[in-house]
Amino acid sequence: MADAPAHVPKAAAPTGPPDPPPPADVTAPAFIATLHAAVPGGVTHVSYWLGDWTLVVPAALILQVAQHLRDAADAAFDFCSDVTATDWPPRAEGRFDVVYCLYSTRHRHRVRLKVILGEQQPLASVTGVWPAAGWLEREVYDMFGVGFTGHPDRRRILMPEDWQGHPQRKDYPLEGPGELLLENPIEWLKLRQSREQADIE
Amino acid sequence: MIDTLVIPLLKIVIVLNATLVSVTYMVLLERKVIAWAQSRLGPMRVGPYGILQPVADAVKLMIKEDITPVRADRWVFTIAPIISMVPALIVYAVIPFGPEVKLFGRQVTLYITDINVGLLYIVSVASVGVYGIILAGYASNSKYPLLASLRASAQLISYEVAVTLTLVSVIMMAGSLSMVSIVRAQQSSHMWYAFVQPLAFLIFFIGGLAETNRAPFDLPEAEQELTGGFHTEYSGMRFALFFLAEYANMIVVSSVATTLFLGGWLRPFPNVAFLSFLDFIPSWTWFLVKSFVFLYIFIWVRATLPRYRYDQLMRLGWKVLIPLAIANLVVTGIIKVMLL
Amino acid sequence: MDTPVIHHGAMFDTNELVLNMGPQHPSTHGVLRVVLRLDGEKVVDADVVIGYLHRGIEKLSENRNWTQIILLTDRMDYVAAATNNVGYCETVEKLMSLEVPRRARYVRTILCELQRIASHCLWVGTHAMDIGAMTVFLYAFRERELILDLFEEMCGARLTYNSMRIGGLPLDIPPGWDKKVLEFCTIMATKIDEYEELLTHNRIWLERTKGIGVIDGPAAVALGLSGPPLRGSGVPRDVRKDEPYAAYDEMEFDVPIGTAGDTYDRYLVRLEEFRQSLRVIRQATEGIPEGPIVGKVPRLIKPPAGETYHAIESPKGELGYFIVSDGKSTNPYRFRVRPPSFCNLQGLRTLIKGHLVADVVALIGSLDVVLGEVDR
Amino acid sequence: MAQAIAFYFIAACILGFAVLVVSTKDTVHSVLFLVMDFLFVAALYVLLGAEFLAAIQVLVYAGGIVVLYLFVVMLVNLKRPPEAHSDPHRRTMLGFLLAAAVLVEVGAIAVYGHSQPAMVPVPGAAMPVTGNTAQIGWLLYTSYLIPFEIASMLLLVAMIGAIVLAKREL
Repeated sequence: MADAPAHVPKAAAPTGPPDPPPPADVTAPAFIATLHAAVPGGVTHVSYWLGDWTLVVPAALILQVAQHLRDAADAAFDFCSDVTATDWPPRAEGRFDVVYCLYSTRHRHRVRLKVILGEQQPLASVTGVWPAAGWLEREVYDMFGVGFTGHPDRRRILMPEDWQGHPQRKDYPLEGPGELLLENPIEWLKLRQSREQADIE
Repeated sequence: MIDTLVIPLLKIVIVLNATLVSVTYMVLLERKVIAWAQSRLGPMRVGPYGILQPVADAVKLMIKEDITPVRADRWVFTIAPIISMVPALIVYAVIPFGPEVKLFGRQVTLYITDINVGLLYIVSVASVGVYGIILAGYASNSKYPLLASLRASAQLISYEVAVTLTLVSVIMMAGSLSMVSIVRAQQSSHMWYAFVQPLAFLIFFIGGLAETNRAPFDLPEAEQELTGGFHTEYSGMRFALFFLAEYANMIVVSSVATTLFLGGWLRPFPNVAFLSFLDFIPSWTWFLVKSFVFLYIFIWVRATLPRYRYDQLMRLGWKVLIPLAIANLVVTGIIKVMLL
Repeated sequence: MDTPVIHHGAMFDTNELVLNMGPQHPSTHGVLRVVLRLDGEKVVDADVVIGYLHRGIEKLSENRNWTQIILLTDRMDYVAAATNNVGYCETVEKLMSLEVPRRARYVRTILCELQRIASHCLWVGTHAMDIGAMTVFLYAFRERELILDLFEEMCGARLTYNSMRIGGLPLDIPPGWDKKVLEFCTIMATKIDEYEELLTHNRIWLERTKGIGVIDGPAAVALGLSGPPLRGSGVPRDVRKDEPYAAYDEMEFDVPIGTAGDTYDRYLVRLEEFRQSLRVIRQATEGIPEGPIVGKVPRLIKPPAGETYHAIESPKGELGYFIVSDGKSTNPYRFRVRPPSFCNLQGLRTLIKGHLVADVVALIGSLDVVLGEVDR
Repeated sequence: MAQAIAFYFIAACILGFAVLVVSTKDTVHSVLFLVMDFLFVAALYVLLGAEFLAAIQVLVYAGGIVVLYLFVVMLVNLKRPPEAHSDPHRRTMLGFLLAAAVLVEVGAIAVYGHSQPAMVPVPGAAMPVTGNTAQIGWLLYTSYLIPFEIASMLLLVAMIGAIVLAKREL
């Protein structure tokens, strides 16, 4: 978006949520321990805040962790409520937080998985584990440009097919691709064509 | 000269005009009745209680732009509404509104003509009407109308079989194909055929609903699925012709049902002398009242029932109505042979 | 126009027809587009295309302050705006660990349930209309009008209410309003029977809805269906019961579930929800406690840094908000909605395969999607 | 006189539409001309005083069979002109051959009919019924019972055959 007004970052851009570890008087649910045992290294950080448990999972192990959490008897997270992402542009360990909100219809408990991901880093799709993730991952791809591998239908979902850029990123301007499109569509078209030309070259 | 030319011509003019006017008012009646069923008022703005609404509609439709889609088959697109409308109107030639009456010192029959294959004439003319629908769908060169017209024609052809079979049972009872003779036969047998042939009557009514594309069989124009059906691409007066044809067909079905099953112009209990004081009411009034009852039921059904799915409709036609109609025909034949 | 796909090996070659349904189509409930691949009238495959109503509410919310967002949430599920308000406010309250007074929680419960009835009214009307029963539509809208009147009296608007504030309510209920709500409950109870008379035992209705779009419980859970479509498949999942919010923990109500998981069961579940909602409204209105309507809310709303997910049961299903605060600015760092319609609509493709074109509209209706919420 | 005019007019229309049926490029138009043709044939029947036959002609041919033609034409989508045969001359030859055969046949019938004395019509006195429709019925079920039944059987066989062909899995 060279022509778009550049987004001015605030003085000190936030670099991620605090994700506080659980206080001493809260005991972690059993499935976290089982998960530790079943997938070694599957959880790098456990956080508890406002009654929600969050597990930070390395990107490489997300499929195994997801599989385990769905199938293990004490976890049984069969319902994938939500898949979404948060963009933390200046963060060193990776730009995106991909967040999975899971729910178990059997045990009626929730957990959030979080994967920290670099900008160009692909992430395995969990559609094989929860078909519900299909559209949700498409939206994450559409809005943040996170590349999911193994997704059966990786297209944009809300934005038009030929849209440039990923709107929910923090460096994407709120005004969209600029006023040029509305004021002078022909000029805009020329610009787009020249850009496409540049892409091809 | 007067008997052979003037009177028939006059009758044709009167019947055509009456039909067209009643068709337009049929639309208003439908809107009103459905509105009442749905606790609304219906059209109220044009004239007192909206009675001038048909006039306003007609003016609107006539001055509306007449659009022919660019990729349409121009000729077929133009004649399709005409093909649809004409059969619906010429059927009235054989419908008896009343017997012979004395008018200005002259014997005048209250029907345009009475041909000896009257019923067959109605059936065959009605079967031509389906072309209007098929061709409209084809000529529009658009997918939704095409699908709708295929549905419509399949539906019409299937239900025509059942309806025609029930007609045969009535013909067997009356021993004639002439509409006037059928009414007279009901008079002489002291019984409306609706009571002798209740099954045929029911099948005829259901088939009539289907043949006029009315709810619950209004799939060809299912707005919710096919965005209006075969006349999606039509506008203005050409659309109005389809619309009028549908309502004219409703009136035809009602009239035929009245003639065949409800004793046509006969008053209730035509042979009970004790009720002869009813004779002061003109015979055609009875005909109109009976037809009106049918039309009212048509509207009532539309306000009440959901719509069948296409395959269910075909199943109902082929697996229920046609076997029943055939069975009815066979039983009628056996009884007729055994008793006479 | 067509992309003919020819099946070889059959005695007659048949072409598949590609039918584009929507985004301008009377029964796609807005601007949904479904591209159907048909074999005759049978749906071989379907591609559900959305995004025609995408207004970027999530992005927009990240640039508005915490209070301004409430009115943006109105525009998502616009037939149940108050439910969206409640969901958002509760999420922020959870982030700020705010205590909401009991009276406010009761009023929230009443509003949520009134919205559920209004939304279900709209659903039963349009769903029946899609299947061709036009009278139910007008009956249902007649009753929805009563609810809109109640809302107008409560918050001055008829569609987009902006009826919540973080920490409580903007206004107390007007005098006599609770009487009117009870009166409405009495009227509504008889009207539900009226809808049932027209539909529930109607042969044509049964034929059109029974066995259409069958999905079993585990499959529905895996597909992420929630709300009545999930309960219609026999999964007793209701956020109001499982993770109570507002004053639902003090209410007594049942969660109706279906058995067959078809369109008819989803219909029955929603009709029973009408009755359960009335039950909740009666309890809440009669037991409404005295007290303040707003908790101790700081003048400047600025939740501490952190993230949370909070779900409520909207009329369509699980409506979740995932909100991240950076603790510094007066707007959320990330605002994400888990729209129930979006996730339910995802199941459409699975449901309509093998059914006929006429069933497509029945199934879109039975999922009860609002495109404003799907696209946001 | 009037009847002769009517006859020649109707006959001309029948022939004209018949030519249009085979000469029109657009298949749907061709089928439409066929319908017109059938309607005029029905008119010819009316002229001959056979109303029953006329009504049946319209009902069965115009209202039933041609609708099915239209169905087929619309479904198989023959809107593009049919591709020219690889060997156009062969088709022309075939056409001429068939035309010649028809000509010979018509000629033979004409000569035969002329040489034979006029056929004695079926004695009307033997028929206990009067009226066009009743007479047809009477003849069908007395003199022509066997041909009638054979025709019915043929139709039944054809119908079953069509169902078997069209229905892929029974």
